[in-house]
Amino acid sequence: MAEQERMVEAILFAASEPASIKELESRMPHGCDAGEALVHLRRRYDGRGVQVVKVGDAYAMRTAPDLGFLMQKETVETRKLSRAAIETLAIIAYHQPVTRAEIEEIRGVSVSRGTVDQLLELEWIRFGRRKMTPGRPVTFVVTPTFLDHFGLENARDLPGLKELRAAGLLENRPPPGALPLMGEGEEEEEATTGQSELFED
Amino acid sequence: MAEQERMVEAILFAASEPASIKELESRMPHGCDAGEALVHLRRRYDGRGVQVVKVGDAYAMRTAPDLGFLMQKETVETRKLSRAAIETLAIIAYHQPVTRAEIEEIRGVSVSRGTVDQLLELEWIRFGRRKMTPGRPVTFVVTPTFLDHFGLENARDLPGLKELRAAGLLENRPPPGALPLMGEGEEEEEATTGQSELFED
Amino acid sequence: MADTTFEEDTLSVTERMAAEALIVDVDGFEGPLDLLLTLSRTQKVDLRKISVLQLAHQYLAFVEQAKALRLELAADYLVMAAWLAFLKSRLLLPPDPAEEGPSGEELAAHLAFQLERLQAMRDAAARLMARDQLGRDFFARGQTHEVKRTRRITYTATLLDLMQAYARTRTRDEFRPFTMDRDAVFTMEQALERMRGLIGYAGEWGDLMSFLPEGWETDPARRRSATAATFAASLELVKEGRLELRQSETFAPIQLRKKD
Repeated sequence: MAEQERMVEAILFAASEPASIKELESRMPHGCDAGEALVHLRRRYDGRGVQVVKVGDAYAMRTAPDLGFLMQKETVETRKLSRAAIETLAIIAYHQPVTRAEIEEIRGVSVSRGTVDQLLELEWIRFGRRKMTPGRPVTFVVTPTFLDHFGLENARDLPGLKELRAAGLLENRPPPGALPLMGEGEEEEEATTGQSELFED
Repeated sequence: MAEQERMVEAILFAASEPASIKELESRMPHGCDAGEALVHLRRRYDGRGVQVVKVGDAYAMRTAPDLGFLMQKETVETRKLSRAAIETLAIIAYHQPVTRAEIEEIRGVSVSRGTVDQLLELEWIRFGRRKMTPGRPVTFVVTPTFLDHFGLENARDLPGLKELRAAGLLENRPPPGALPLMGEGEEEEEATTGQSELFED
Repeated sequence: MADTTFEEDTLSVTERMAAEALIVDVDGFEGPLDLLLTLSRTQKVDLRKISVLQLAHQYLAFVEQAKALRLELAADYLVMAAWLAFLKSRLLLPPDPAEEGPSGEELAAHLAFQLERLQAMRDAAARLMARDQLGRDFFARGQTHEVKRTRRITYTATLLDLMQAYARTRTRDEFRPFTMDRDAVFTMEQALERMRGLIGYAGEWGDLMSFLPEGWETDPARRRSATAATFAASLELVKEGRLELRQSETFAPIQLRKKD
């Protein structure tokens, strides 16, 4: 009987469909008693990670229902933020609170909804209070989650353009006699005023 | 541990592909020791109609080979491999990593594209790293799918491997002087390493 | 690959039968090494004790027979025959101390090694295929449980990314992309457009130089560019069958006129 139990076990394991006792016996050597072998087999798998279950008048092996949670695989993919997203984020961080129109003006291209949505979803930005300008546009500010992710205590800790250049992060030197350097004139002035409002609301 | 054994049992049972310990643990709750659970599980299935087998560094459940006669229904007709393909496969398995030129030198005839393609398609061989010889020729090695198919735990278990090595038949002896046979010169210099590098990377 | 091809033209019946026997045999061989291995079996000894000299004889006799039957043997069989004839002479003649290169014995030993290795690989292949195989002797789970895959995507960026991005946006308009200053270049497209408009009036032979655009005739750089472009455009129009070109001699003015 031990041998017959092994046979039933192998057949049920490899079968793609539940098998009836008749089918089992038709595949086993003549004179086997699949019914009895099944009784033994079911007892053997009692409480195991795999069960012998009856489906209609056929039998099949299935994973134990309480282990169903193992049958999923979670993969975590890490991706780099897109260039548009990181630039938008940078502008928000440096200029907050900042409106969409202002971001677009600085980037020179329109900001897609998807980009803002992505940053909102990451909880790196949130809506700030509305600007007291015509149309009362909504503003964006960075969140504590953002500071946490980038290891900043405060958005004011972000280095200014001058420091970025000193650190070699600006590969390009502007041609002599070109536009006055950005971020050094009123630009930055304004940026600092912006920053002071940080997290006030 | 009994619970972890159940989990490993369920995961391996449900899958047709071998799963590594890392994969098992990634699906089990945090802190589980799939390696230890496997030791218990393998013991439990010892002598049963279904076995826990090791394939490379992964594990799978397979029916016991002595019960193959019950499985006519499940038998998949595999394409008949040509003699050239079988010999090429054996040479790759026993000499890996091996270049095409080395295979040709051993067989004394050129290897047709179709032969290599067929073995690649079966996923029995794959490209290994390049040889550090002039031309940096690509090498072939066998895959875990190959091991799984032939019920090998790893390529060192190939039948007769030790004897062949002891007899010096896995060496790539450079021909004295110039031979009209294939694969000349530099190619062979370092080829003697052969199977010794097996699965080191 | 046994690329051996055989011709059968006007052979007698016995010859034809002999040839057929040979064809059957040769077709089964995968190259000279395979043939040698088969021939060596007739010696009925361990491959390690094989007589390479005798093997060379057998092989050469085989090739002779093929030649007698006017069968065309693939080149590699003939190369091997030549090499074995050389090996035979080395094995038979007393070694010449003045001669360079490996001795006959060394060469013979290597050939024996190759044959032994090929045989060993064939045996290994047979043993491999005789193993229990997945899907034939042992089986995987027939009804696999589908593993649900959930993919979670996290996005990351570093402070450096952030700062570089900011630097990029704030310095973007300080620069204009590098472009060649091309004010002295008259393109072929421009010339073609201009010529298409002008050829309607070129009923008579006229000098190519008279078709240069205004303001491009004096400055040498501009004239050169305009001349080249206009000439290229003219060739294009000739190709289209709308213009004829002529030049009386080398360096003579090039003339053109409309073709009807």
